[in-house]
Amino acid sequence: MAQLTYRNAVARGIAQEMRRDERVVLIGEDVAGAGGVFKTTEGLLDEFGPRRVVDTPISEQAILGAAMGAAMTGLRPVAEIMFADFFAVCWDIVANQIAKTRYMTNGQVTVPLVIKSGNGGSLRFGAQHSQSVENWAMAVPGLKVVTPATPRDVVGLMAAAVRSDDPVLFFEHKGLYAMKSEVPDGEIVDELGKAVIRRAGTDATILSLGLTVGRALDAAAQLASSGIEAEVIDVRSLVPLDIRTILASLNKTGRLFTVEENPRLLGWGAEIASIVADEGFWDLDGPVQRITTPYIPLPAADSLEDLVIPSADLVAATVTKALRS
Amino acid sequence: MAQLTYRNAVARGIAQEMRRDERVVLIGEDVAGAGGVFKTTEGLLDEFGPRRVVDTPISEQAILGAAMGAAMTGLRPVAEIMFADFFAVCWDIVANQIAKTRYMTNGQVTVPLVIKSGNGGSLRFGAQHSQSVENWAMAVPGLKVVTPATPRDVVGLMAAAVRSDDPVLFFEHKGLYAMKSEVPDGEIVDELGKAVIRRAGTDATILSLGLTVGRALDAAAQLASSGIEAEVIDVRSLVPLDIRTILASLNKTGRLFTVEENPRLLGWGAEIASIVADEGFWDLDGPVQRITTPYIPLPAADSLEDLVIPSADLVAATVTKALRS
Amino acid sequence: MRYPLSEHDYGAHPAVLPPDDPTRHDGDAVPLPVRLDLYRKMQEMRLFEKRAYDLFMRQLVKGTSHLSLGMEAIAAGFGAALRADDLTFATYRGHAHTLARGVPMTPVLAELLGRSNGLMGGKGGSMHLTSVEHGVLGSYAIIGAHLTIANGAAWSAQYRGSGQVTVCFFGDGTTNIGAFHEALNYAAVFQLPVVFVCENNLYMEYTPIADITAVPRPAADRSSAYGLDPVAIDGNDADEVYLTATTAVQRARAGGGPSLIEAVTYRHGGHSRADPGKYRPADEVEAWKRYDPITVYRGRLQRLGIDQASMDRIDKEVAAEVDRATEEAIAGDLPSPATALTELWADGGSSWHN
Amino acid sequence: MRYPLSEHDYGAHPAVLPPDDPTRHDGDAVPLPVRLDLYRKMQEMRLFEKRAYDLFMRQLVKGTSHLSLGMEAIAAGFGAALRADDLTFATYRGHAHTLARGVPMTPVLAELLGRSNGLMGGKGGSMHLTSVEHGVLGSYAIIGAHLTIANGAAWSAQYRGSGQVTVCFFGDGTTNIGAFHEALNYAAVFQLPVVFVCENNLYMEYTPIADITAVPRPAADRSSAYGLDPVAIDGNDADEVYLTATTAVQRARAGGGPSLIEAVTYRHGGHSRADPGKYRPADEVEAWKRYDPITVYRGRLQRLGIDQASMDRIDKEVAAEVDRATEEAIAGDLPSPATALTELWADGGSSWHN
Ligand SMILES: Cc1ncc(C[n+]2csc(CCOP(=O)(O)OP(=O)(O)O)c2C)c(N)n1
Ligand SMILES: Cc1ncc(C[n+]2csc(CCOP(=O)(O)OP(=O)(O)O)c2C)c(N)n1
Ligand SMILES: [Mg+2]
Ligand SMILES: [Mg+2]
Repeated sequence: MAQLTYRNAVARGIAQEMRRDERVVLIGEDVAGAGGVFKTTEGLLDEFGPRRVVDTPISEQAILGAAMGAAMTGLRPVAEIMFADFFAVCWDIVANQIAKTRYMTNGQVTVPLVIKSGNGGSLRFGAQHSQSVENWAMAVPGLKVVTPATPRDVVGLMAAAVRSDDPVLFFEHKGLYAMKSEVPDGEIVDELGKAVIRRAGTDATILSLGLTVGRALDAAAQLASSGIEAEVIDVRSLVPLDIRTILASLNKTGRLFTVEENPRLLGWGAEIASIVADEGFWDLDGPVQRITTPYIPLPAADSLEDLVIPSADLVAATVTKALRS
Repeated sequence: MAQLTYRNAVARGIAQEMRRDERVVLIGEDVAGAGGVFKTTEGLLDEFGPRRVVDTPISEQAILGAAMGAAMTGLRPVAEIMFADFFAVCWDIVANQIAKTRYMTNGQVTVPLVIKSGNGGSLRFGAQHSQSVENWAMAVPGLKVVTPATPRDVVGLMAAAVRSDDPVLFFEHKGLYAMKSEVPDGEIVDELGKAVIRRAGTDATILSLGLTVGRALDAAAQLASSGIEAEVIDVRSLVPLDIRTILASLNKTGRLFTVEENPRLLGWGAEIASIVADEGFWDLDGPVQRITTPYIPLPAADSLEDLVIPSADLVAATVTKALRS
Repeated sequence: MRYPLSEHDYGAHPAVLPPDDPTRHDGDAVPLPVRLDLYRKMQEMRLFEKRAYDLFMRQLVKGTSHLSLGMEAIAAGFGAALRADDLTFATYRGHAHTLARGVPMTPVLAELLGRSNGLMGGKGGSMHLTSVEHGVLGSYAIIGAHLTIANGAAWSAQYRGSGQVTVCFFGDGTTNIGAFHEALNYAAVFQLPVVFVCENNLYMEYTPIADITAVPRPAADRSSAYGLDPVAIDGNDADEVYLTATTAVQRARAGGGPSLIEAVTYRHGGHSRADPGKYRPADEVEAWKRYDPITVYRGRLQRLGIDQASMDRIDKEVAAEVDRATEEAIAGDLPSPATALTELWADGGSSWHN
Repeated sequence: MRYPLSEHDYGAHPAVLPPDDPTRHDGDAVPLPVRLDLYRKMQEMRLFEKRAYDLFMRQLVKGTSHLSLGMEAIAAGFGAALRADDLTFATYRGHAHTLARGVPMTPVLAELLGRSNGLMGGKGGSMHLTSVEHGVLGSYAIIGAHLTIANGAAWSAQYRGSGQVTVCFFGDGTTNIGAFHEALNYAAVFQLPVVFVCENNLYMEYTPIADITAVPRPAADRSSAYGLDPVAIDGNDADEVYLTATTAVQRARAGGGPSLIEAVTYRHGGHSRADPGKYRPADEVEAWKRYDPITVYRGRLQRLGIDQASMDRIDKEVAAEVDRATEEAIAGDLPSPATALTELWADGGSSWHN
């Protein structure tokens, strides 16, 4: 058991899979020589050589197209899109090609690839380098979507993603790269589509993802001190979605809150809220409430950015108000 | 008062605004000489000349970039993206540039432009030419999003879009282009952000958009014959969203249904369902239900496509079952 | 500033005419069996697409479809130059390219008709023909993407040491989209075994390519931007195509890297079924219809001593094949409703939750 | 297939060296007042960015920032060639280009510090500097897009008959993205009054441009793909830049259409603040630091008879200006919390519902 940073866990997860399977290759801008601009692929060039770890031009469409074509023909590529905001320059390859080709060809073509990307805010990078865009991917049928919240989960979910025969969008949270915690030794492989209850509780269910997991846990600690026992769920995987864990928790607590980093409209919590308003309706003791970044691009200034991304205080206050009213 | 097709209404709306305002210009692939591949811009080259109505290369990023730069500097461009699926090839310009620039510059820059696009299925064009992607746009702060369901609304909403100082994504439904109905003579200008009650009712609220408006109305007619009076709302504008009309209707009926053409996950109805599960919670007499295209790309075969896009029958059956249970 | 439609009325641009000597390649070193095969293949494409058009008019083919009538020499010439396990990527205008690889007519036609015996069970349609078994790695309907995907297949072939070459077809209009540029640079940087084939039929949809392109030859005049040799050929002469293809494919297979080939051709009909193609100067259309690749080739075979009767026999065999395919396709069942929800995921289903 | 890192170790690629004769442009026809202005401007950029770096180290500048230390001659040379109402588009590496248009230092620095007196009230940050009042139509942080947006500004200027010229700066790495290609073709087709300036500093982020580009000169070797003349200049010589800029801008203004200029230069530091720039051969870094545009220019002015004292005076004035801006920026308030929710829409707010 070693302490590992979230960023080093990315490289460890990829290395674990590259050792196991020669078909796994890595491409992206500055992923090889430089070890990634976020240092998430450090050491991989040294261990696996320039044939398996490849630096590319600034050509996101070409990168993902190459990954797709290779996946269609026997490789299992991991491709990096440096900042998740840049999915917008290659969205056609993701949403129209990678996501749809298996279906359109009635299963003739399999596209086993992983697209890893630095997602999310809190680093004062401004509106074009801070977005949380898991919800973009969730809206497109044919993409699996995961966001690990801990170094251990980075390894386990990366392994699951690489082993998946379907395309997986792997959203690393830039604000968590420096996070360090225990990661068990040996091979770690998770299953896609499983949420994890990070803290058990009886009074309210709080759903969280990526950066907001820690904030939800902090909020739950605050709430506990005022007598509210919140259950905090780390959703981990948006597609497939672990509805059962969520509905079971709601059944116990009667109240649902989502803590989303994405801006309000059609954030991932909207889908879950709509599911719960249908399938969990009779379990609900009160309104479903979503705590999200407001409907704005992210401002660059630290003071403003801190204001708008949901904080533990905001979560605690929202839950308290809802449960006390 | 003349009968006008939806497709001709597009040209009429644009012409109305081009006559009024010299700053309004139109660009896109085959929009000038050919009058548009869907014939939505027929006659505009003849009336306004090659300086104001411009055919472009197949370069969607260049088209929208040109529209944006022109909008920043005094013009009011209307740009066409032929099929809404192609937003994926220029999503960076839409989501990262057009949507964010005013905010990032703290209001220094205004981006008054309209992007018109043929959206939606039912024409057997297959997975890459049939998507309903209003939800992609709704998720990005900074874009106004409208979808007219009638020829009259095409004119009124186009005028509103052109006159808006904010960027507007104008989703024309390809399946409605041939629809013909009465359009009043003279200038028509709507307001963005207003839903319309297309049929009043007391037992259930059905939200619809674009192609699904007609289907919801057909369903309501079926329901009426079995004693259920459904209120059908044409949402028209996703951003801004007319929550008041929706909540007022729910307050009357106690039940909410959405009829969405987009695939299930994070369709526009998810946001509305989540709003209603919060702000309308105490008005709800039962679960909120979303009727959507399943979570799949659209199949090409007519028999399959007809199965998966929500039909009037499916809507009627869903509402009946929900209200009778 | 320049507005093309200020310089000429719509449809009144200068005509671009075909070569005038169809005998130029009579003496080329193409073996006769290959030539007979090229002829047969072109007829297959021609008669198949004519039938598809008829079925369209009879409303049996729904949606849209894009024919390459008049452009057959390119798909045929490349098809003949490939190894069975080579990989091809086509566009929405991909019927010919699919047949060129040996995919039988019935499943292709059945796919156009949306039947369960279609190549993709009706889920893909005319614009997305794919037959992995024949190395047809798909037809792509959004301009540009498949050039980048072709690179991936080429990379994989190289990585796996399979010796496969990838060929990617696309149109003149496609040379102006971003993905073209990214794909070409990427292929050149990594020296991928891929051949890019620009089928320059002089028009994007309804706009002459010259009006919206900065250079006269949309592909060949861009080659040097990727360190590649400029290659522009007569796309209506199957021998010129075949020989060019053979050279480029061999080069790629031998590790010589990518090529970009511009094959100039013309479509006889409109862009898609709805289009009468009125935006083209009449003399241009006429000249190109005269310079029909099948006419050119039939003339050549005749000059090389093949008698009319043998060629007629081929035509008849192909016509019979098309008839049979038509019957089989029409006889196909509609896809079972359940298939609408299958094959999104590798597990065969489309579930998004537990 | 070719893998650049099989051919050389990371950071061990062949060095690209600067020109060795800094006197070449001594005799150019650049008026002395312009030259003195160029010198002052370069010093402003230099000292401003050095200060920004210090403030970064003092953790007053948050997030990231990208300096163009060593690249000042380009922004300065173009700045001097422009009319006050001309329009410029820059990248995340845009401090110099913003100052070049006459934007005062205080709001720029305050923006880096996230203060309410920042150019955009703290909402944009270092990567998005914009001052419409000065014709600075923005700094864009996602590679490629702004080339297409610059076209729009050029189109609008032409349409409105304003006579404005648009200049768009970008890096060598940017020439490999799709939007570059679309923008260049579009500008050439419509003959827009726009000047594209590729600041070739030999590296994208941490990868040498030669490793991932199909041609040696990433911009100039692509010009012919757009029917443009190849232009590659010494980007560290402010006079060469100024004269080239003047010609291109005049041409655009006179209706002569777009240009693409590759200005070769070097950044003294890393790509962004976090980067020590270790992937560059030591001799290359050393040679370029010696061929510093300010050193080159100071040498020239001296040879042209300007005494050290006058230049020192300029340096001092600029240093004082930077000090003042620093004080004013640091004294700025934090943005009022309410501003986080303003200016999404033209009505000043960010509401999405009634
Ligand atoms: C990104 C994108 N933009 C626009 C279209 C619509 N479209 C389909 S075919 C076509 C013309 C393509 O022209 P070309 O590349 O010359 O091929 P051709 O049809 O002539 O074979 C266009 C514009 C598309 N499919 N994808
Ligand atoms: C579409 C996109 N891909 C990647 C990046 C990340 N990125 C930022 S700067 C940069 C290098 C750009 O190189 P170049 O164009 O040479 O400009 P320079 O930084 O050298 O001035 C990269 C890859 C980005 N901002 N946008
Ligand atoms: Mg064409
Ligand atoms: Mg650079």
